[in-house]
Amino acid sequence: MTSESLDAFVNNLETYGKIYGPVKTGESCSFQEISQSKEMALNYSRTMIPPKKFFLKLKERMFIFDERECEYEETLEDGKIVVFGIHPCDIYALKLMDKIYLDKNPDKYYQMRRENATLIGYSCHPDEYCFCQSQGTNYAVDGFDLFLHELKDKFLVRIGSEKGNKIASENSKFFMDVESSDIQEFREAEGKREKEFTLKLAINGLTDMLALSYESDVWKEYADKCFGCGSCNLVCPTCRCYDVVDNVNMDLKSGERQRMLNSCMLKKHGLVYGGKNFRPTRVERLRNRFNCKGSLREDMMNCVGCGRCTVYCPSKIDYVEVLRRVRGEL
Amino acid sequence: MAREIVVEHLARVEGHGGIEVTIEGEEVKDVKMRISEGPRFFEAIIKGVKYDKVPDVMRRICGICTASHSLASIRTIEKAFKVEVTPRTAMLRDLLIHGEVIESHSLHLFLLALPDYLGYPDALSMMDKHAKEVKAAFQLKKTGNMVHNALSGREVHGMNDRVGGFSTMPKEEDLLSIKKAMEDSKAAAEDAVSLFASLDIPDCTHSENILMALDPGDRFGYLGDHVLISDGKRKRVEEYRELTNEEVVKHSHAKHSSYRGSSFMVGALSRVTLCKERLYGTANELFREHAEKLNPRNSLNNNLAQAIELVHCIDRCLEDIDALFNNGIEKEELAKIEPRKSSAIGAVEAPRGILYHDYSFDENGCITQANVITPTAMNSANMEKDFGVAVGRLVSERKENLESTLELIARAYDPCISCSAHLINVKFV
Amino acid sequence: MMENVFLPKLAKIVKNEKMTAMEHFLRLQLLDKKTAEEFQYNLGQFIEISIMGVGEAPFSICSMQNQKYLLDLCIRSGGRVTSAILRLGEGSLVGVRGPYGNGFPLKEMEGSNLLLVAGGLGVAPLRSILQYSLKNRAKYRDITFFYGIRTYDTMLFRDEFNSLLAGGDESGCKFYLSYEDPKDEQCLLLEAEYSDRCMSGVVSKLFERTEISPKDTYAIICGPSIMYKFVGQELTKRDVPPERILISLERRMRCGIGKCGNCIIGDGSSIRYVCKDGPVFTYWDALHTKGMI
Amino acid sequence: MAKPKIGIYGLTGCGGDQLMILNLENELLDLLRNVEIVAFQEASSVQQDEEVDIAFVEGSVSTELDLERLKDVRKRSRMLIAIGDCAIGGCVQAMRNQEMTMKEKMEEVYGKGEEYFKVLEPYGLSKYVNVDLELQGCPIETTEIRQVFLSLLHGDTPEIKDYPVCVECKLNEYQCLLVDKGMPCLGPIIAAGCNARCPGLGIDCVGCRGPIMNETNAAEELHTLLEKGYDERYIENRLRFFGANFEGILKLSKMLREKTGGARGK
Ligand SMILES: Cc1cc2nc3c(=O)[nH]c(=O)nc-3n(C[C@H](O)[C@H](O)[C@H](O)COP(=O)(O)OP(=O)(O)OC[C@H]3O[C@@H](n4cnc5c(N)ncnc54)[C@H](O)[C@@H]3O)c2cc1C
Ligand code: SF4
Ligand code: SF4
Ligand code: SF4
Repeated sequence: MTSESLDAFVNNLETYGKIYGPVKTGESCSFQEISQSKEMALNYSRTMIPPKKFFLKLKERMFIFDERECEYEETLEDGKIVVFGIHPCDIYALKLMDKIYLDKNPDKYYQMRRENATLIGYSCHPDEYCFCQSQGTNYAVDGFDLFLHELKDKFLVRIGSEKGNKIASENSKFFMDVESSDIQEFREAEGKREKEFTLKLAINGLTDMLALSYESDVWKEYADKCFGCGSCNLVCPTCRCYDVVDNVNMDLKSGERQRMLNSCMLKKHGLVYGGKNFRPTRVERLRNRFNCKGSLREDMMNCVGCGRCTVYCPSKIDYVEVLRRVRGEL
Repeated sequence: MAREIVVEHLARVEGHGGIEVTIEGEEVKDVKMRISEGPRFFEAIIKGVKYDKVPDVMRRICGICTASHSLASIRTIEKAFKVEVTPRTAMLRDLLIHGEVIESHSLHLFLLALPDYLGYPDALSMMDKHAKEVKAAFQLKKTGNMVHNALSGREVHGMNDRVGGFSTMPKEEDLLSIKKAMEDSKAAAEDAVSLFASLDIPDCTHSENILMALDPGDRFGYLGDHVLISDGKRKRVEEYRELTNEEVVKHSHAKHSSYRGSSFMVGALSRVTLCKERLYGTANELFREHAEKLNPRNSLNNNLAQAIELVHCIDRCLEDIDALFNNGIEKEELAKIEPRKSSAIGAVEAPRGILYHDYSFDENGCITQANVITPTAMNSANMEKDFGVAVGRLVSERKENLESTLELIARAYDPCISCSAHLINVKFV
Repeated sequence: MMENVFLPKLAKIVKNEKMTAMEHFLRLQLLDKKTAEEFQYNLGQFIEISIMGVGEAPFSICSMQNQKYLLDLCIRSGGRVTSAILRLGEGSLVGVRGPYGNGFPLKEMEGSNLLLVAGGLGVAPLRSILQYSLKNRAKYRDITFFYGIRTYDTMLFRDEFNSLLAGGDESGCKFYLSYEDPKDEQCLLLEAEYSDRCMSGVVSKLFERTEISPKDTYAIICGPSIMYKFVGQELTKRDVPPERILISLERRMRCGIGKCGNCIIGDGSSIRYVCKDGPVFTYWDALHTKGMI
Repeated sequence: MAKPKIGIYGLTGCGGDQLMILNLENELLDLLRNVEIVAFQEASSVQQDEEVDIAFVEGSVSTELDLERLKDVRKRSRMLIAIGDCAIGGCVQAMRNQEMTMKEKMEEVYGKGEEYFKVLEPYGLSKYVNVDLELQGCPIETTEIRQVFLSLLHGDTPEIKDYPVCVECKLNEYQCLLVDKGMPCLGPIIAAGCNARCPGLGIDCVGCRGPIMNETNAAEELHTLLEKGYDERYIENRLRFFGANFEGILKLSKMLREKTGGARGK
């Protein structure tokens, strides 16, 4: 596909739903609804809030209830959406979320939205906070419908699903066959990109290293710096803890159940009956966060190396630095 | 034999106050507006605070006229650092203060003053018989609050109005819904005028009242840099010390305001009287219709004046919103500020009357000295005068009646005690 | 239409009885017959109870599955949901989701001795096992029950346990009781009567009263979190293998099905969800999962 | 069931919290159908000194009279709820606590050489009486007071937010002013509940809801803002606006004062 056809192609995606793309909002970026491709800042490095927000909403109503009628009624909205310009790390993160939210007790809200969404990946270049290469998530093999690799004046497009194939054939006028020169160009671009990564984290054996460092002083040291503000979790593409509240209406009989993203850095996260807290101080909470992120779930690490938690930590706690301290590298 | 009348607790005013009258025989010996509200010493605590956050502290002087304190504070700071704001900012400020007057006046007129006239302890218990009035009150109040919300970011202590402009422009849809709400509640405001004009207002306080109000320029309004006085003089706000003459009175541990030796009055009645020819539109018509009921010698007429202002404010908000739409509401950067060692005095017409803020800054823009004079503080001496007059006339009446009349007078002034606690007669009995 | 796992099913409170100052016995019946019939649970599993406008909380089912599809629970009040449950009269409706969690491996335990150790409210899930094992007495060898209470007033299922105490070995189970307040009069009376089965002290002291055969014994512990450590130590001292010691954990839970993440425990190499990987774990898990006990 | 009796009282403050209750407007009328108002200082002349089920108290204890009234209200109420920062940590009027004596403040405002009335250093209610629930905010939020009313009427203990503004800021996807723009935002240490109003408007949080109880990492806020180039006094003032009586900030202030030696704020 040529660069010029991008605009027309994006317009055509409308049949697959509302189009969301990375848009510059002040100094940062955010996935927002767009009407034209030029509204997007496709050379963005990362959005503050990852695309998980489309599937596990930051805040959402789960259902309404009415005591008089004795009923619970689900409130689902299903609109089709296209997420355009998603990076490999975020694609991996969604794969991870899928493992949790689409397991044997699938989350209907998440599942419906996932089914209603079209994901169009977009190639990226690392900045000083990206360490997806170390996490092995810098190149998305699957988990998308289409993936656009930006070359000099064209895109190399990979098809990742049946839906992607359908989109491509419907838009075949924009697509040309891949020639060997394209492959050469792609190969060079990828090779160059691989070399652009400056931030590295050795992850082999990290899970055990974390286990061995459970009592390490590193936690206390960073906990002193930490605000316990939860920003790290909320911007993390793989963090998915949520909290639930019931709100009653004026009539005291009806209301809604709402859930919103939660954070394990907050004191309520470990609180149970009788005021007992399983993670009473920031030391336990910070340690828990790093252990959770650094653990494996079905062979996938819970961290995709997007760098968001480091960038958005008001106290500048550097994720990679902490783990290197844990490993004893620093 | 000396007799004492004490209205122990003045309810339905914002803050704590009481009235204390000592009568000897038929003669009024002493009248005191007793304020038990604790002082908060804003002028002292604000020292050393950098200008950018001064309004954030100072607007907390009062929960009701919070935007007035904000704007007085902001305008004073801008004067000190010679900051010019854009016409759009000026327009938004005009809208904000008119919104505040709507909120404050509707609260005061319907929820605080009206129950006195209709013989109820509060507006909520009027619900059964006077649902219309109570609903109108909440409708108007809400309309005013919508302005607060959209422009300053919150009903009380909004933060969006900053030194140098507004941090974020109000949303178009918010302005549209305010416009709709204003149009819908105009009738309620006009009804308020008829309602207060129809009330039987006692004239027990009838006496000389010196009036003061800010000169709003060509058209009736609440922002200005000069003070109009009923003796025909016009002064710069910088001369406020001569206009208020705050002094410490030995016997009362408190400051009293006076102008040329007498008490004076600020607020709605002063404004509409001194600027009557600048009223326009429906408010002007209503003023002329009820002109004879607005005798400034009877302070109780303040309520009717407030009702007329309600109508004015609604019209003005509508005008301002239209003008904003015509001129566009694109985002603007805050004006650049270069702090310097300087002093300035700024004033606005708060719903209850003139409000002065006076600051001095050091070269870093931190406060070295501050003085705030609130309308309730200025009015307190006049209130005491009115109490004296009324008690003198009604002294033969039964005590309860007298008490309720005193409360009626106090509330007609719409005293906001928490903001002025440090200035009025404080005496612990 | 796909099922929404978060949407509670309605159940009627058929019994809501005060047991102690803080605990209530609650019996629920699912309104929908089909749902009720399909509602098959393992002992040790829990359900999420919703009260409209208040919230949702997990509770262990405290009796074995029965033909009438009734769900028995024992609820300690104090929080939002638990206090609201207490207010509800018989006939009121609540929401139920579940059953969730893994439950106890009853099949695996067949042919072994059972040692059940309960502290306070921890008796709730263990009572269901006791019921089951007594009903299927032949499948198990010795059944021993240790119950630790603070005072007589806080003892749950008092009649049932009193009769076990009175019944001695005849009841099919060796029941031992410990109480923490040495001045509690009713407990002292009990001790006077059953001196070999009742004593003052914490529940782990009961180990002094009876022999535990390390071989062929499954121990199941449920109680306040510090109890696990002490009882676990006593058992390992007696050579009971850690993988045959089972514990049932409590954590903050918002979903019960491994989504909300509140109950996650462990370190990099052993992250677990208490709700879906548990709440029943082995003592071996506990020794190898940081922060579990 | 009899309607619960409610009393709304004010001590020293700006009246804004009572006003926020009035700002529930039409909803207030609905709510009040379910309760009996025994006292509502800002809105009613009815002031019965009877027992109440729930007392809402606004304002700080700044005079002996405040204290007397507070003790009286406590005696008469089953549940006492402190509404607004004034009633919790003293709010802005407490910002110079321990920095200036009351005499100094008084002289500043009234001039020297007089004999002045007796005032107390401003504190929240819990310094003097047992408080059942604290609703932070300057002012409290209508959504919150509504929720509290509804929870109580529904028979439940209200849930109070005990996490920082940053959480709400992120949930709204507001740009982070501290990280992206280097603005001196107090969001990380301030209790949420305002739905991150200020960051939503592009304004750095001044902390009007007060610090999070027992969780305030004030030292790190100082450190973070120092790194961003703000001066120590500026940051300290900011922390003190609404937090001077909170433990973490108190400790920090004391430490700073010891470091520089002597009184400050002059
Ligand atoms: C698998 C499992 C099985 C369980 N089985 C049972 C059972 O059989 N019976 C039973 O009674 N319980 C059982 N529980 C415990 C039960 O789930 C809790 O008691 C229940 O969740 C409490 O919910 P609540 O809404 O009543 O309390 P909440 O209102 O949610 O509060 C819980 C507790 O947290 C504390 N808390 C909350 N907020 C704060 C705060 N801001 N500051 C300080 N402390 C605070 C309080 O102490 C409060 O009591 C079980 C739990 C699990 C995980
Ligand atoms: S973002 Fe930083 S300061 Fe905030 S909780 Fe995470 S690690 Fe702590
Ligand atoms: S803007 Fe302030 S409140 Fe929002 S995330 Fe940043 S530091 Fe926190
Ligand atoms: S100052 Fe902070 S706490 Fe207060 S409204 Fe603004 S963001 Fe919220």
